[in-house]
Amino acid sequence: MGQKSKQLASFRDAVADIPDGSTIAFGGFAMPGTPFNLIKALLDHGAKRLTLVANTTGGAQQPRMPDIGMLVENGQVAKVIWAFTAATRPTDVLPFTKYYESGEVDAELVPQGTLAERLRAAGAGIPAFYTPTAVGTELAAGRETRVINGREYLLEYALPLDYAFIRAHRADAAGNLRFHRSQRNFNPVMATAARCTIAEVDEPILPAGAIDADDVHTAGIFVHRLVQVPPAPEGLWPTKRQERAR
Amino acid sequence: MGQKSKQLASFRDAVADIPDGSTIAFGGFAMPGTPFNLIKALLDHGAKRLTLVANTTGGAQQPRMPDIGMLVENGQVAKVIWAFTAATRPTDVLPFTKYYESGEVDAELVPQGTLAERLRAAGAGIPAFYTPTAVGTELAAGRETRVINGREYLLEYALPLDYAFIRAHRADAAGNLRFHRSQRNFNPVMATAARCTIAEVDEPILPAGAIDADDVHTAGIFVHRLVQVPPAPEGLWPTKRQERAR
Amino acid sequence: MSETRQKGLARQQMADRVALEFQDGWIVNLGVGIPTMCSNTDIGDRDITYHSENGVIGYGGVAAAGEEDLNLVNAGGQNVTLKPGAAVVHHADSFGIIRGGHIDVTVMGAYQVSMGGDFANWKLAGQKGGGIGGAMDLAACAKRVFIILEHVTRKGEPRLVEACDLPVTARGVVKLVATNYGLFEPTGSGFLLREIAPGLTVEEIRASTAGTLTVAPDLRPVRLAG
Amino acid sequence: MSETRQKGLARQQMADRVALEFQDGWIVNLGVGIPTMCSNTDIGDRDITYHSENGVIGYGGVAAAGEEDLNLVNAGGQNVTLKPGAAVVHHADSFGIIRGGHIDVTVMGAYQVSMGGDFANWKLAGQKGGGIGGAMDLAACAKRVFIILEHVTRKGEPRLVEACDLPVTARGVVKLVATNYGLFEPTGSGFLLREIAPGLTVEEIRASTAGTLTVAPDLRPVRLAG
Repeated sequence: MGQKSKQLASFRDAVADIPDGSTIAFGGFAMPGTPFNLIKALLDHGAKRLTLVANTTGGAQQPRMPDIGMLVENGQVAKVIWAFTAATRPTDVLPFTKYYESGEVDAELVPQGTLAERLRAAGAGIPAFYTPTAVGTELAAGRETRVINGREYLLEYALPLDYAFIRAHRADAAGNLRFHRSQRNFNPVMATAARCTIAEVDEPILPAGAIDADDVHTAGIFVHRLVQVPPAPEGLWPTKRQERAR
Repeated sequence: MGQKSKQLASFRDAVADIPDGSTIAFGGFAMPGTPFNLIKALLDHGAKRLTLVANTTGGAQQPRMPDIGMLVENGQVAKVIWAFTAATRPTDVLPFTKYYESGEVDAELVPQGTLAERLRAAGAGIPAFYTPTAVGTELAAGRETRVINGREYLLEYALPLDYAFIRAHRADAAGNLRFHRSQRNFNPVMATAARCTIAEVDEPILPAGAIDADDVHTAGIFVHRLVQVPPAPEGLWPTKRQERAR
Repeated sequence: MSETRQKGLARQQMADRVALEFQDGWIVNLGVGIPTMCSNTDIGDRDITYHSENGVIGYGGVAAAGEEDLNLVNAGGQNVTLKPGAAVVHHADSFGIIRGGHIDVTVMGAYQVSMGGDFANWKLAGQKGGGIGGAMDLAACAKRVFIILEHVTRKGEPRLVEACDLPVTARGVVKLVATNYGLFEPTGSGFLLREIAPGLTVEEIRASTAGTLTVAPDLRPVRLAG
Repeated sequence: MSETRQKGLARQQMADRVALEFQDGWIVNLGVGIPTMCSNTDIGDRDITYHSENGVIGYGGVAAAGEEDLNLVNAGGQNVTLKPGAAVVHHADSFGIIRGGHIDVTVMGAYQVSMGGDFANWKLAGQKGGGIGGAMDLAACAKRVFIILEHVTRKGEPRLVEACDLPVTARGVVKLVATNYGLFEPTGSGFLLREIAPGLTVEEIRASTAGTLTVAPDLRPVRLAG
């Protein structure tokens, strides 16, 4: 293993073959772990009728990094599967909202833990599972539930992906990844659920074996393409949290 | 967090309060990660009517390390939940077999991946899930199945534990653990499923924070008691694989 | 949440009161907004582990300016620090911790809390979509749910209600409610007022509460220090 | 497995033949016994990742005497080495890899294989209990299942059968079977003999096979080198 490097030369190359209609997940929770550079490349690439799986859209804050809300605004998106389809602060209006309200884009709202577990299930060959989350709420209306040991649970299905776009801190040529701090978030989970995982990486790609087997966060078998993020301004990097423009 | 060390002075102290009738899981896959010292302490402690959850019993090989088959032979066990209730080599007869055949001990045979997933489910609050494993076999006879996207799956339930006995390589006082190589196996999974996880540790217990947050394999919130394994012969350590006594 | 000057407790005081409930050894998840302020409260040498949805177990205070790690945030997106003994896990494992019942308490904001312990915090009336985030998982699965909210809306309408008219986040889970008016327990048939904020009267509170209000026999002023 | 001298291929040769099927980039899981020997075969510069149930991804050969890491074993309990790029995961993640369909092929031993691609390898007739281990997960979930077994039992009874009379491990999954007599494919209605071992005749094989035997139009000797 690891005889051939998974490193590609550019973000453009990494997304070049993505067809219209793909289901693509994007890692990241706030700034850390968000694949800004791959999002930018996908904006340039122009694939259409996409389904976007992520925690949230971003976009209420200014100035804006390339975020998946821009894919919506760019007319590339048919549907989103997110834990937030509105901002946490009801006074913030997301750029996404008008596309959703007009019916141009469809949305499935999924509790964050259920989203993570549905992705994990897809990667781990579990087609469906029961969870206590959302029982008794509007999200459970008309859906199948089951009482187990006296408690009511909701049936949830795996969420398989065509592509996962993720960001890591360090990688070796075999695709083994490490994340720094809360950069980890959804990234390792999405990597297992995708037919093709593309990682943008903070540091230069190391030779296979340079990350000790005990120190790997995501095994290389889940990672298909690697691109190193160039220094700013060419490459996009997390910045300090911006004050909200009110 | 981590102001109070979870370290105890002895294996005897670590198992002293275990009541009769407990469900206890034991990490380990072959030698690596097997909590030999905790098994020995439990043999001395004498708790009865136990349910033992593990990959297998061990015991066909000579000379023998303390293994959970000895708990059976010591009359401490009511039931086992294992992926092997017979040896892989049909000519090997396990010490366990005669207790099982006589009806003195009950057994539930569970495929290894289903066992791992049932433990993971217990730790992660998933009461039940579907799996393709064992569909169409004797193990699925009379049990609930469900067709999802055209494939048949078997319903499996979470397997919660009272105690997990595990072995780790390194620990800090807050209970964060690292495992060395295939010592990891079932240990992190069992730790999440137990009300009380007790870890025997190869190296001296480090101060809280000595293991970087990105390098932790099992978070300290899952680990309740730590005991350092003393040097041999007082402490029990993996030995080279013994040739089978044929 | 409104910055308008409200009667009774200030925002940090509501957080302080709730933080006093945290017991030694607890694993605590703090929601965005006022709940985050619970970690500012001095509760002596009690050993509390703060967990964040993104997989950070054992975070500490907000990082000093210039010392931020831009890859380390809490659930509110603030650049925080780590305490000794911290660990990081991925999102599925982080919600495994939540769903598995390993969180001793979650403290959240809400729009409404009902007498039966339902609460609503993810969707406003008439809104398309909503912001659930990790709230439904935490609400359904944490051992305890504590809510902090302003006692009335900006328009003066009660937030403690007989039954939520907004879409609920979870049903029958709220154990304790701190508002700027006092400390309450949903009892199923009403709200039990246990502690009252300075400057408020029981009658004022009753008038601003939509459900049945009962008063604890040992009603006392809101406790603000351990 | 028997050490008795059998007709046709030796144990390592059966493993060699199966190993030739491995394609560049595959993730391969090898069962205990003869299947383990597949990793000894020289298949050129094809990049194969060996996965073991206990969570080792990318293990290499057996460690030299005196250089064993006693905490590093493969599924058979042998002290192995790691190749560059190896990674270790825990058991739930390891079987997530298996169940999730990330294993390109699993190679296992068996007592019986049927014409429909069922196989049996965990329980003997009349036995109480059995040794399933990871076999049912691998059998149900790997992209391909290859089986290596002696063509007949020690008593001379066929192991390629119309239908398994032993309890099956999985149904309809076996794609390829290597025995000491040759290379076979279960077709549903029979076994297709694709390659024949030196010293064997089709008639001898037919006599030792309980199901229907068909012969590939391009039948050739068992290939043993890439």
